[in-house]
This record gives sequence, C-alpha cells and structure tokens, in this order.
Amino acid sequence: MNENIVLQVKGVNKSFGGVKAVDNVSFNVFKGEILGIIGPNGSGKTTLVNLITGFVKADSGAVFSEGTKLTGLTPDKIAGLGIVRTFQIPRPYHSLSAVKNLVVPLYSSRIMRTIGGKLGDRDTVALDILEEIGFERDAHVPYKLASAFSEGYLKRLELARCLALRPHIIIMDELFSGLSVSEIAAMIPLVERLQMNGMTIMMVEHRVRELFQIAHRVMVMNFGEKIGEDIPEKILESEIVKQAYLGVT
Amino acid sequence: MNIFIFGFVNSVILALTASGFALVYGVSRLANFAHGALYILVGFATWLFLNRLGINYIVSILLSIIIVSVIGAGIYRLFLIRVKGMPASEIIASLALGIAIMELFRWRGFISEAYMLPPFVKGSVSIAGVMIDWQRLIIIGVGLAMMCSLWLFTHYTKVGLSLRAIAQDKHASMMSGIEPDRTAVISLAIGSALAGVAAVVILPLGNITVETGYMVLTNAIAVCIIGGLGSWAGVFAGAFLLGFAEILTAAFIGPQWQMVVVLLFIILTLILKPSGLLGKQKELEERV
Amino acid sequence: MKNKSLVSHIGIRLILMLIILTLLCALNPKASAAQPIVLGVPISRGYPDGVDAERGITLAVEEINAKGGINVAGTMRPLKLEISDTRDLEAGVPVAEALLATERLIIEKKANLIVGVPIRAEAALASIDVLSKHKTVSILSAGVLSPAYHKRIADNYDKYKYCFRTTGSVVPMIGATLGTFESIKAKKGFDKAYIMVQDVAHARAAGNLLKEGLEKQGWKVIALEIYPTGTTDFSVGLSKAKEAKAQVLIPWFDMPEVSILMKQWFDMKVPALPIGYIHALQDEGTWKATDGKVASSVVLYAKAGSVATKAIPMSETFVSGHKKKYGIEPRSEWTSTSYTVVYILKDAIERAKSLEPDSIIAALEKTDMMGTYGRVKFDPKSHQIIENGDPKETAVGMWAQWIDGKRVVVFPDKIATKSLELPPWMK
Amino acid sequence: MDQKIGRNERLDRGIKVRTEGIYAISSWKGMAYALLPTFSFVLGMLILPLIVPSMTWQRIMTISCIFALLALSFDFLAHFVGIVCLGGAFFTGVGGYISGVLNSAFGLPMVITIPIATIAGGAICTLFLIPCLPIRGIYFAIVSLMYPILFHRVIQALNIFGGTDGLPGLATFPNIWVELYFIIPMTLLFTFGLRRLVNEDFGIVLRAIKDNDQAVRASNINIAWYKTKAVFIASAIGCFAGACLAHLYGWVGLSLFALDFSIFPIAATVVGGAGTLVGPIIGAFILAPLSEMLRAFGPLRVVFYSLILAGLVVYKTEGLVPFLQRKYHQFEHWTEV
Repeated sequence: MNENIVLQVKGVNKSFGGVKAVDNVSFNVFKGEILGIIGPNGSGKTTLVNLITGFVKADSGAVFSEGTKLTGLTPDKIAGLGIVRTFQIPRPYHSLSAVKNLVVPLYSSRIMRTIGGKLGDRDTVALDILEEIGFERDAHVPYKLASAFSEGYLKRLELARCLALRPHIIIMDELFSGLSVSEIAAMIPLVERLQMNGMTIMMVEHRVRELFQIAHRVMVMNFGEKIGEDIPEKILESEIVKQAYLGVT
Repeated sequence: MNIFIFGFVNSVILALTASGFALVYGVSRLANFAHGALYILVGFATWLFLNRLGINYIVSILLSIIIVSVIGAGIYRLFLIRVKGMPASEIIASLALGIAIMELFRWRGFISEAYMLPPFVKGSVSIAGVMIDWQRLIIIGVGLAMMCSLWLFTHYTKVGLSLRAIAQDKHASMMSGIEPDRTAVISLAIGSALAGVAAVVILPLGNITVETGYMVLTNAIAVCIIGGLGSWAGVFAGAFLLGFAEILTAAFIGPQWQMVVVLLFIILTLILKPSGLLGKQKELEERV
Repeated sequence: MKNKSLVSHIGIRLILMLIILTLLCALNPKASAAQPIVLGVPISRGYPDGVDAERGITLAVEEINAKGGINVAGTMRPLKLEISDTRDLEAGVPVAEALLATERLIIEKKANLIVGVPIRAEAALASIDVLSKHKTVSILSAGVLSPAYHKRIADNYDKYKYCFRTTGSVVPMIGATLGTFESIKAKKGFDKAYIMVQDVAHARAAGNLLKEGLEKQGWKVIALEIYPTGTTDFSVGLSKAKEAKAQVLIPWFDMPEVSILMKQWFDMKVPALPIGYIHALQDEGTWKATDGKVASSVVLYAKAGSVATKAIPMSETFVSGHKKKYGIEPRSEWTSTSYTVVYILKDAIERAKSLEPDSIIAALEKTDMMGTYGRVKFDPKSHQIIENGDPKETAVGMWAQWIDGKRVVVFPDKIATKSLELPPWMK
Repeated sequence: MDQKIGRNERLDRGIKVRTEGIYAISSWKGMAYALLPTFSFVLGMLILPLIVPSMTWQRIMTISCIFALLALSFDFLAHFVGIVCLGGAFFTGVGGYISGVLNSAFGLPMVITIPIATIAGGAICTLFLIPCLPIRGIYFAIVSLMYPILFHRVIQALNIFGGTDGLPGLATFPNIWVELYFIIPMTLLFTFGLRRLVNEDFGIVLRAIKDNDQAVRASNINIAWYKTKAVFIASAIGCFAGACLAHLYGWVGLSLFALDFSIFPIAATVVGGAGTLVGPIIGAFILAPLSEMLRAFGPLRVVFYSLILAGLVVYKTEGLVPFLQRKYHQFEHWTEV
C-alpha cells in the first residue's frame, strides 16, 4: 500500500435479487489524479459510486481509504472522512436559496471539527464558494431559490455542496450529462483547477469525448465487470471497449 | 380446550374486521381510517331498517351493505381523490371523516344498550365439551369463506389484479389501461362492503356502541401492520397471532392486559420489522 | 391555475364565515334577569345515564312548577332549568371540558344550585374544587360511586362543604350486598362465587370489598377478574367459572358492552346465577333487545325507586308519572335519585327560607324526608346520604330479577315482591 | 361597440423592504410596514384577555392557548421537519402526568413541576418515538396515534397514578390573571422562538432534511440525530401544554390522553395556515371558542370541527395567515388590456 494510493476497492460485488449489478470490481485511485469511469447504461457505474459512498451495502468485498475500511459505514460518516459525491440527478434543497443550500454542509461536524465554529458568518463563506464555482456575487443570483435555477447552475450547486466540506476525494456522477456544450466548456476549467489544488477526482461519465480531455486514467465497466483500466488513448483503441460499446463483434 | 376454540373465534373475528381495511390499505395502498365508522354505520343502518321500517332481517342487511359500499365509494370520489398522493393528508382526512360519522351517531342518540341485532340462529351446541353458540359458528364459516374468496378475487379476477397492479406501480399499470381512480373507487366500495359483512355477522354477539368503531379501527390497523401489507397470508397470520395473544393474556395474565397486548404488538412490529411478518414492503427500508 | 384559486376562495370564505360567527356569539345577550331560581344541570347528555338523570330532574321540576314553585320566605319562585353537556362519559374527551361546562353554568347562566354533577368519578372529583371555588351548593345525583368523593369532603370540610352526594358509595352498597348473599347462602346453600369487575376505580374497590366480605361469610371466591372497558369477549372467564362449578357469578359493570357477557352466559349455559351491579341490564327494553337471554339475572340498583314497590309510596307515584310523561318506565336508578334530589332541594330551601349557600347547607344537613328510595338523611360530616337495608329508617338499594319479561324486586326482603328464582338449567 | 376588456392585476406594494435577502430599511414607513403584522398579532394576543366579557371566556382563552401550543408543535414537525405526528395527546398525557405526580406525590410547587415536566416529558416522548423515525411512509403517524391509547390502557391496567380516578387536588394558579399572563406570553415566546429557530442554521438543516434527506446525508450530517432534536423540541412544547393543563384544573387523569388533543391541533393548523407557525395559533383561537359555543349541541361539536378539518385538508386551502399575508403584501386594481 504505497502512500499515494488514496482509495482502494477490493473485490466488491452487489446484486439486486439475481441481477449482478457490480461483479467483483477492484481498482485503486492515486492521489491528485482524475480517474474516469465509463460504460454503457446499466453497467453498474452508479451502483459502484453508491457502494463506495455507503448509500448501498456491498454483498462482499471491501473499500479502504488511507487504512480505514469504508464498507459498513453510513454515508454521513464516509462524507466525514472527506470522500464526497454529487448525485446523477441534482438534489438541491428547493425551498432554500443557493446560499442557504451551502449552509447545510458548512454546519456538518467535519467543518466544525476541522475549522471550528469560528467560521465567521456561514453565509459569507458560502458566498465565497459560490463565487469560486461561478455564481455571480451580485445581490440577486445567490439569493434566488434553488428551484428557480437552470440545470447548469444546479450541477454547479452540487459541486459547491461537495466543496463546502473541504473534501480530498470528489466522486462526480455524470456531472456533464444534461448540459449544453458551452456549459460543459465552462465546467472543464473548474474541474482542472480543483485537480491542480491537489483534489483527487473520480468522474463517472457518458460524454466520453469531454472526459478524455481531462482524465489521467479511465476505467471501463460492462455488465458490472471491470473490463479495462488504462490511459485514455489506449482505451480508445482497445477491442474490448469497442465491443462493449458498439456491439461490434 | 376452550382457549383454543375461543382463540380461533377471536382470530376469525379480527381477520373479518380487518379484511376490509386490508383490501383498501394493503392492496391498493389507500389509507381508509374511516373503516371503524363504516362498520358501525352498517350496524345502525340494519337496526333502523329492521326496527323502524320493519323490513325483514335479510333484506335490511343487504340494503345496509349496499348503502355502505356506496358511501365508501362516495368517500373516495368526493374526498380522498383530491389528496390521493399525500399519505399524511389521506390519513387526517379519512380519520376526521370517520370521527364525524361516529359522533353524528352519538349526537342522534344511538347510545343505549337497546341497539342490538338479533342473531341469525338462536341456541348453542356443545363441541368437545365446550358450549358454543351458532352465531359464532356462522362467523367462523363466513370468515373463512370471506378470506378464501378475497384471496381468489385478488389473484384471479381482472378487477382484483388491477387493484394490486395499481398499488405496486401506478404508472406501469396506467400504461396497460387500468384507470387508477376507477380501481380506487372499486376497492373502497368493496372494502366498505367487507366492513358491512363483518359488522352484520359480528354485531349480534353484543350491542352496537360508538366505541366499537374506534376499537375496530385500532384492531384493523394492528392486524394489517403485524401481518404485513399487500399479502393476504399476512393478514391471516396477523389476525391469528393477535387473536390467540389476546385470549392467552386474558386467560393467564389477566383480562385487563388484553387491550395492552394489541397495542404493544403494533409498536414492536414497527420497531423490529417494519414490513411486518409476511409483507413485501421494500420501500420502507432506505433506498437511494 | 383558474381551478386552484377558485378552490382556495371557497376555503377562505369558509374561514371568514367562522370568524364572523365567533364575533356574533361572543356578544350574546345577558341571561334575562327574572325571579326564577336557576337550577344548573351539568350532565353527559350523550350517554344513557345522563339522559336518565335529565328525565328525572325535568319531571320533578315540572311537577314542582305545576304546584307554583318553591316558597322562599313567603314568595313563590319557579324553578328554571339550565342543562349543559359535559361529555364526561365519552372516552376520548378531556375532563377539562366537563369542568368548563360546570363553570359556565355558574358564571354565565348564574345557576344558584347545581344538581346531577358529571357522572364519571374522575370528572366529579375534579368538579368538587370548581364548585367550592364558586361557593355553589351542589348535590350529586347520578353515577360516581367511588368512596373517594365523600372522603375528600370529610377530610377538609370547610373548603368542600358545598358538595353533597345522594347516589351512595360502594362501601355501604357492598354492606347491603353482603347481607343479600348471606340470605342466598342460607336459602340455597351456595358457597362458590366468581367475581368479574370492570377496570374502573369504583368497580375495583367493589370487587376487593366483595371478595373479603364473602370469604368472611365462608364463601369460596374462585377468581376476581378485572375487564378493561370495552371488552367484547368474556368466554375465557365464563369457561373458568363453569369448570370450577361456581354457583354465583358476580359481575360489576357499568359499560354497555356487558350485554355481551349476559348473551355469552346464556349461550354457554353456565350453571351460575348472575347477581351483581349490571348497569346496562336495568333498562326496561333489555329483555326484548336480548330476546330473553337475560332471564333470571339479578340486577342491583344503587338506589330503589325505578321499579315500583308498595313499601315506598313515592316510588309508585314517580314510576307512574315517568310512564305518563316519557311512555316508558324509569331506566336506571339515576332517574329516581335525580327526581328525589330536586325535592330534597325544595324541602331544604323552604326550611332555610333563603338561597344563601351557608343556610341551605345547614338545612340540607338536617334533611329528614321520604324519597323514592326510602328515608333521606345526610351524614353532617361527609354530606353523604345514609343508607342500609330498611326503607323506613334510611335510603335503600334494590335488587330486581328479570322474570319472564318483567323486572321484579327480590331483595332486600322488606321491599321484595317475589322470591329468588334460578335459571332453568341450574335446577 | 368597444366593450372594455380588462383584468384584475396584482402588483407588489412597491416598497423595497419586501425582497428576500438583506435589505436596509431607512424610512419609518418601511419599518412600520414590515413590523405591523407581527406587532398587531402580539398586542392583540395580550389585550384579548382584557376585552373578553366574562371569566369563562378567559378560561376558554387558556384552553385555546393549550391547543395553540399543540398546534404549534404539530405544524413545526409537519411543515419544517417533514414528520406527521398525530400524537398531540401523547405529549399532553405524559407532560400532564409527570407534573401531576411530582406535585401530588412529592409536593413540589408548580414553579418546579412545569419545567421538569416539559424537559423530562420531552425526553420520554422522544425516547419512545425514536425507533420509528427512520421508517418512511405513514408508520410514524400510526405509531404516534397509538401511543396515547397504549399509555391510557397501561395506566388503567396497572392502576397507578390514581388509576381511572386520576389525581385530584393539585396546586392551581393563584387566579385567572396569573394563568392568562403566564400562558399567553409563553405561547408567544414559543411561537417566535420557533420562527427564529427555523431561520437559524439549525432550522435550515431541518428544512433541508425535509426537502431531500439523501443530499443532507451526503454532506456529513447525521439525519437521525437532527430529527431526534426536532422531535424533542416538539414534544417539549406539547408536554409544557400538558403540564399547564394539569395545573389549570388542578387535576390529572386518563382523559389527558383523549383523542381531542390529537385531532383538534391539526384542525387549528389547517384553518390557521400550515407552515406559518403563527397560523396555528390564530387557528386555535378561532376554533376553540367556536367549539365551546357549540357545547349546547353536545357531540355535534366534534362533528363540526372534524368536518372542517376533513374539508380544509381535502380542498387544500392555504389557510388564513397566508391569505392575509398575500392580501397585505399585494393590492389589486382593474386595468384595461
């Protein structure tokens, strides 16, 4: 276990009543890299994310992060260790404004423990994070209710919610899906800036072309199995991926 | 020996009173907390037909069962249809309606012991040394027949299957041509008719009081929760478990604990196994 | 969007209408000040016992007003009745309601005297404080058999002296009951009894007292079972009684569901004579309703009078008056007690010659008149009516047995019109 | 023939003060405009006992306050935490019995028994309700409806705390004025305390749990712990109401577990306006006197407010306070199209 492995998944599998969603998957994530995860629909990508972040209990196998065993912990404890995720379908708090949406993670024990209550007014910290993510700071946008935002802003809000916890691993579940090309173009520099500041990122994506621009390594899944793990260029040519994606025999 | 017989009778009574509620809530996921009120509504209606209008017993029974199923359908059509999606408002609305009906009877003065229904057949017979009256044997007969016919109804008839389909997946069943509101009206109508049948058979044992309404509702909820929702075997198991538990506590611990046992069972089931003994309730546990 | 606003408009108009209703009622006109003596009756009108008490009081008030009312120091003043529903017998109702009803009668309707008082023990006990706070004389004439009532009055007399009770208490009732059992034991040679009581304070107290008393008399008490209010199945208890060959079944219930017990007793042909305080069976219509299944059960009336008996002349005029006005014979003992209580007040007011509470209390303590249930005398310390077996000396309870469709007085011997009969399958 | 076509146009009052975020009120007019509703509500509540004609109406005021507190705790749980709790009677029962037993058995004065009953009662009720917090669906509502009946039967069977007779002769408030001017300020305190809490960060987390508990769970917050705290607050308020009721009448008994204490607050919340915390208070002060006036009709009273409840729930009216708020903040005028 050399020191720069941040997350280790060993032989994890999960089946929902006969359907094998995740079938004996193992892989490692290194510090500060962007790991892409691709695969056709129903290949178990989201279930894998749910397994790592504790939303779903694994049938067998284990997930480790810097020595502590994650499987079996509740999602909020795993988030407390700094491993956070965004949701495939954004889950904002509709009745609260964008600023108040961020107050929730800033109220978590992780923030209280690391930086203590003296965080000053949580609203100003929330405004800083929102500005960092691309919300204009003028008096109007951050105070609109979450239900009034477009898909792009909602995705940014999801990211902001993760950043508010000062994590060291972010798992992005299809961050780019449902966004226009221009919005994705605006989102990519954000992800790169996060990675530059030492954040480890796992991106589950369908938009393969955009993913390959920023991913250091890519893992391919099909019917719950890991069928390939390599740098983007190699993955493009490999036969198994083509066969899995395009069904070309 | 007599504990077994009376335990069996008590369980069939519980199963009968709960069957209406189980069909409406268990099968089509519609919380009808006015069940107790419909139960005594049939009792008083039959009494009125019999004594005030002098109609013969069987006709007055049929008349009141038809009336109560029309009222049941009416409750859904006028009230519950508007709050169908929200379970909390469904409970509050149907509970409030039930209380309104029951207190209306109390206001009209249906309170003294004079309100009784004559049993179908008088006299009693001795089985294995225990004297048991015909009325209770009729209850056992009707109860078992009711449970089997309901099981067949929900499993093999078109309407029955559509009831279960709507409960499991509303959208999928709408795709296959089942109109949700119509099935809900049918299920409430049949549920109320079941409450009517149960009332007409059980009430001759004692007298009709407003308090029985509240008692029937508590027992029906207990049976459905303990037995588990959506499965008839569950309702049967729940009824028998509760029926014998009540009789055993009455015999050995003391009759004053009889009522406590029912309520204790509800709370224990909810804590230990929310989906009940044989229930197939998956969404009760957390799922993303 | 149209439909949404229409709907909320209906709802809003509904609520605005509520507010106007509130304002209207808040300014209701003061009660017209006239000369009548206002008699407040806080009673649970939603229950048979409450209806009985109300009938007894209304009958008595009409009779008195027909004869010109009560002569208070020379001027004849009519009685004005103010009845309000306390709902205290209903299970789901907080006692605060009953107390509020009583208080409104005193403050709003300016009641000079309170009769009837809430029937359920816990409501009546609580109303002692309310009545004493307003210094209003009250005579309890329905329900409340629990001994705690007059004990509280006796404990701090000067604070609670305003309350009187004519319904009797479990202790003397049991005294009279034990006398009856003694004569049954002597005549029929029974010696095994099975007691079944309702889970209510006065019934539990009665059950324990009966058990001790019977065991002293040499009876063998097989069991003392306590049934929660609303039980619908007595099969276990009855089969135990049958197995242990009990000859006497002593039920002590005041809930309507007790008719289930009698039906099950009849259906299971339990060879034991049911004799006890079965309140629901006092109704004249019970025989027809249970189509004869109550045959030969003996029912205790806390006070005599609801069934006419030659030994007490006033009970005969009362029963015939009740039959003329309401078309049926009086139902339970609370009709006769509530009827007599109005006459007790009339007699006390005429002797006290004023409506001033203290003088009425003094007059009441010296009451000595014939009522529908024997001679009425109060114990000056606890304001509890004095009762034992002889109608000439004191108030008296009554045992009536259902014999082929009619209620017939069988005990105590002084007022009995027929001797005890056994159920057919017991001979 | 140029028939005038027009429509009813609704415009916001043009005062800057009304925006959601931070705002500075400079003019007195703006400040008065913002504070008028709250100020008039508080003043109205304090003055009402003085202008009420007779003592019974004052006694009805205290009963309305008790129901208002229960409605407040129901509304806080239902609208801000997403838990439907039909257990009003459970709180009044536990709170009432604790203060009753403390007062009659240990002779503690009222000043001590009410706070203890509030805190201890809140803790006991929460302890009983915790097991069914994680379950979805209507099970929490069913269990909270069943608990009062269970406690009623257990106390009756064990014949403890005076069994069916209850505990008479408890300490009562010296006079009606002390009663009124203790309970009404406390009700206002709880109402505005909750309104403050709901906008504090703690309240934000609760509202977030109601909106989307999975997202809250993913941001390192233990939902169960927050829900427990919320249930504790609601049951403490309910137990306080129960304790006050016990000392109002100097009597505690099984009827504190009556169904009225569960159904009436919900009717008051629906009439007053769910989600506004002030709405249920006003709703209780409308329904309690009204149901008192219908006393002459006996059981018809219960039919009256259960039908009101069923009707308003089904027709999903927004309730009085939101309606008044909308009327206060907007004005309509007829414009030509």
